Amino acid sequence: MKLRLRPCGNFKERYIEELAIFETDFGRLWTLIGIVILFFVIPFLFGSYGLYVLNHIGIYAIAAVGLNILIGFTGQISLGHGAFFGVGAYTAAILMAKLGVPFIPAVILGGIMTSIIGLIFGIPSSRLKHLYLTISTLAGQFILEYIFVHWKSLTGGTEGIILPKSTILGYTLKGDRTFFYVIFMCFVLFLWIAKNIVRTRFGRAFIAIRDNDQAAEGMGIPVFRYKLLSFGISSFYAGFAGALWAAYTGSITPEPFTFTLSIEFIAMIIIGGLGSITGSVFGATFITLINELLSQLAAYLMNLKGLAGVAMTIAPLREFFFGLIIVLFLIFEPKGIAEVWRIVKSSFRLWPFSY
Amino acid sequence: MDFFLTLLVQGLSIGCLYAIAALGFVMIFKSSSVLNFAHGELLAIGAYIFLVISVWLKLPIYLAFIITFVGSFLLGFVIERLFLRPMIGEALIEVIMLTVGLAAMFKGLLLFIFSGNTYVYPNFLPAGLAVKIGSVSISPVYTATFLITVLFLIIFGLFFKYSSQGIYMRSVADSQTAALSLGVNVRRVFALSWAIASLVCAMSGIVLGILNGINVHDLSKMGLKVFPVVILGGLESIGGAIIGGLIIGVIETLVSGYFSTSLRDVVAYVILVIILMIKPYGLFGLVEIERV
Amino acid sequence: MENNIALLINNISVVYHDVIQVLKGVSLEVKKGEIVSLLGSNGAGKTTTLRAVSGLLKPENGRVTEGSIIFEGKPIHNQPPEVITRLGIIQVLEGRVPFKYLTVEENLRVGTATRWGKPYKEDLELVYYYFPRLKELRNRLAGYCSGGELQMLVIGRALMAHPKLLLLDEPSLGLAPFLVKEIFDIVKRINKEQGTTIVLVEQNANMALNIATYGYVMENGKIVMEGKAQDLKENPDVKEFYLGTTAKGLVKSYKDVKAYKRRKRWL
Amino acid sequence: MRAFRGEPSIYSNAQPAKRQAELKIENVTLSFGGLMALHDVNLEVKTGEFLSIIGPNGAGKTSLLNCITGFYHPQKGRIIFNGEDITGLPPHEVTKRGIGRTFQNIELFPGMTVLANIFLARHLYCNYSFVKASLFTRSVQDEEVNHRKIVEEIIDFLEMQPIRKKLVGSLPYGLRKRVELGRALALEPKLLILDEPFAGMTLEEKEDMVRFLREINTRWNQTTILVEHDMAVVMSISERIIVLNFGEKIAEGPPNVIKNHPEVIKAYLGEEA
Repeated sequence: MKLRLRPCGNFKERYIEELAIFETDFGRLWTLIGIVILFFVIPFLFGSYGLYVLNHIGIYAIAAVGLNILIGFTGQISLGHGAFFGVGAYTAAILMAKLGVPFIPAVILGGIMTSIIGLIFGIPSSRLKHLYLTISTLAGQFILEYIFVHWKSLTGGTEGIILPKSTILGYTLKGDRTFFYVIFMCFVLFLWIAKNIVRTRFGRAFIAIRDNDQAAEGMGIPVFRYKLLSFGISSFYAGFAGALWAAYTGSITPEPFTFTLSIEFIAMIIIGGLGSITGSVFGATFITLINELLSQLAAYLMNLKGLAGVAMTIAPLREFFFGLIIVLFLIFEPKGIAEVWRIVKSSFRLWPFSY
Repeated sequence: MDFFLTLLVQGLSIGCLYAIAALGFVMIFKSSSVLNFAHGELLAIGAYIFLVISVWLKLPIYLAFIITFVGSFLLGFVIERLFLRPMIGEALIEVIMLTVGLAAMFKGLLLFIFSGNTYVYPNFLPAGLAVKIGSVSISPVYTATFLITVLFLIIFGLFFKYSSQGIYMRSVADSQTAALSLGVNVRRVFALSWAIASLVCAMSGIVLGILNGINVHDLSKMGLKVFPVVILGGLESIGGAIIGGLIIGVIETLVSGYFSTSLRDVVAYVILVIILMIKPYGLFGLVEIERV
Repeated sequence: MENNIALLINNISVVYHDVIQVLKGVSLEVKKGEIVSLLGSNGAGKTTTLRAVSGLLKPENGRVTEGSIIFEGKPIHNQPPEVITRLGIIQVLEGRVPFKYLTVEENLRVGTATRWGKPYKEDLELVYYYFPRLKELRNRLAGYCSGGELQMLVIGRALMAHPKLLLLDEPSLGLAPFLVKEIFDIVKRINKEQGTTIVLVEQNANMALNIATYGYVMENGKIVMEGKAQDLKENPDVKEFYLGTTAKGLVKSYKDVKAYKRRKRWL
Repeated sequence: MRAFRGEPSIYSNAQPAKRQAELKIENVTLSFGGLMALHDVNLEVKTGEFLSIIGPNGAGKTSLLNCITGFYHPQKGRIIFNGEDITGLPPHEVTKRGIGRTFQNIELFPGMTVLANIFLARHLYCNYSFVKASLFTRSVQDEEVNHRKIVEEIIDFLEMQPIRKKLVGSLPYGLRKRVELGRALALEPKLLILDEPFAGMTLEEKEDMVRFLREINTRWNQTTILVEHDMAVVMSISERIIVLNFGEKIAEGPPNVIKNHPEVIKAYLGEEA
């Protein structure tokens, strides 16, 4: 077999070669190496806290990838993804705690349930455009939040639900490392599916709708149906991630699924890069790490004897820095980490000859 | 019947508050099509400046007003210059996201300085503003709110319809390149609209503060409350913001009066979705002109 | 003699996004009170030249990297549009960009931006004098006007700014033949009666050379030919490639278009 | 025999039966808020015909095209395509039935390359399911490759090879019009509708365009409706011309009749044409 390297021009002889995700065998190789490292090295490098953070990154990345399909590819801004994440979490929790449904079907049903809810909230997109649609998804967020808190018989209100231990075929999932494998297997699968969706006719139709919906309609694309599909896919991703999260944390309350979480998801994909699947992963990593870092810092200061008094007042600065980082990022690298990554990659490829 | 009337008056008064809170928001949207997520924080900043000057520094009220207005006008200018100007030419969603970042920054700072406590202003409104219609009495705060709302409605209506600067602002929102080609100073338009918006926010923040006390969390929540109000009326319409405010104010009060208070916060959004499905550009918004 | 020159473009190069070079040493000269037309195929750099003069390169991430643009003795290259428009240079954009949500009259009022605070009523009357149709439409939203009306509107809007130099980009685009004629007549009248210097970029070379006094032909970011409008009209190459008249002077028909592409000699 | 230049297989291999395009417009009336855009317009197009529609700006030409393609829905009248009433259908359904179009103000997807723009039009012919697509199975790959080949043929045919990978947003006006034509061709339309495809082009580019249009019309019997202002082009390539003014049809006939029609000269061409 001939090893494919990056050519200095376009020498592809068959169109199939252009369809490949990776242009060179090196790309494929690196991905393979990456996956090996991900599953065989990383779980043993980190302690329980490190894995806890990684697991969160994996879960958020799944949700962010889904959201990027909706916002970055289809151009429909949703401010309700925090609540969608919650719908998945609640569905899984209710199924597992009240009906004794096993882990796998519960998580999948969590995704499906959310995607139904997502479709319902996507219906206004038939008539609403741009910011009007955005605000109607904001309405969705608040309506769902209200339901989480007030439908006590189902959701347990503010007290929430405690989930039983998750089991797969009789094997009980416990500990961060086991969950790491479950989460990251889903992560790899969902990433691959997302890549496939965006490089086939569905992805092309999404981009067409984003760029010019009138022309898309004229090219025979049923715009509304595709918008709904996009809502469905992205809310499935969010719900699935939410369900994983619920199973992982073991108990849920309405508290995390607020508007702030929606905003954090959007921050992830914008910082990662709109319309970039890999970017969403970077974004999820970045935001999760920042969040952890800032709260660790606050906790650390809180524990220092002399500073305990001051620490309480320093806590709000966490929010300040979070905002500041987003602002700085947008001002200095509005195309997101994906763009930085692209530049790094291409300069590495051409090194030592820039240009 | 009396109960209903009381609720109605109360609802209308709250509606006026929403309306006045929405004005600054519409101002920014009309000139740059940006949804400002930091709106609630701008309200809060205005309210706190006034608090510091009138209560902590104990300066006379009229001076406090003047300083607050000048200060927030400048603040709007600075915000535009520091944060929004570098974003000219970027996609709208990124600019909107930037205001989200700003919101977090301001909220963090305000909490850091003032913490989450609630403060109150001294009562300085003249008692003569109290009005009694039949069995329903209206407190001075509401009368003042109503008067200010009407005043702003007239000023802004005239400004956007007839003044050159107002027309330039609308032209920039419509097409930046065309506006540039005719020599409209786009940067100045943006700066001015943020400055004016910030001033209006300070006004609204003070009014809200008089009524409910000043609390960072409450005021920043108010920033989100503004969304259904302006969308209901139609994003570009000042009159729409006021009517949207009144509708939502009345319905909220009626719902919490007759059903339950917990429904209060969510009912605005339910109404919003229903109305948008019937009128996709709000009650008074510009219908998008699309030609193929 | 020097004072007679309104605009002097001196060997300019323009680069977009720091990499794509569009103009490679373009020089041209426009005398006060004349109409100069700029011909050439799509992508030759005509619009870019206009943008370089009006300062609208910046928002498109373009820059004049070499050479200079002198307007009435002052260098103006790489100045922001707010500054350039205040000197009296107004560009009418290609493809007619109206403010869709403003009425016709409000659109015209935006034209007064360079003279903010000065009375504008008389200017409105002047525009209505040239374009009586606009007066009938004054309260209609521009988004609902037809192509011809919009073209009148955008030229009228530029007139409101009292331009000394008017840059017109493809005024005839997508207009019916009689409207094209009407628009060009008005442009000619504006030039005569107001003494406005005009640079005209146009695909309809016939019309453009009819009203112009001098013409330039651009290809691939360079000026490849220039001369008096009359002379250009007689030039066989211009005739063949831009005017579409055959040697006999008849309007060309596309009946005998060959199955292969002809090439210009100077490419 | 292969031509010296790209010959799209969607044309050269197409069955004549598949190219049938009979359009009948009966008494179509359209008004916007009191403004009459079209008034009682009748027209007929036969398979293989090249019909042009001319008229002053605002005469209703584009409105008529929009009625045919489903962007507007006329208040009165019927539009019948190949025996089927398509009057109330949404645009994507009309496209599915074999009517492809270009737009007056160029409605491309600026964020995509030329290739991707044209590829998008193949959407109608991508038959794989969502599940298969998300797993990117072998059959999906084969189909994609197939479409890619067709797209490349169209690019070859329209002589756009050098700009295949360029973003459409960065192209000059005349080339964008050509990309739009390519995109419409990729739809394999039975009826091709072109809205001012010659606007903003130089003579040379117009010649190219005429060449393409004539080739698909004469060699492959492509039924075409053209709206255009350039009289020289219209007169030399159309078989039949329809003149609209103020939403009404004022004349119809072959080019030489239209050229000398007094009403047409008065309303459209100006005194001296």
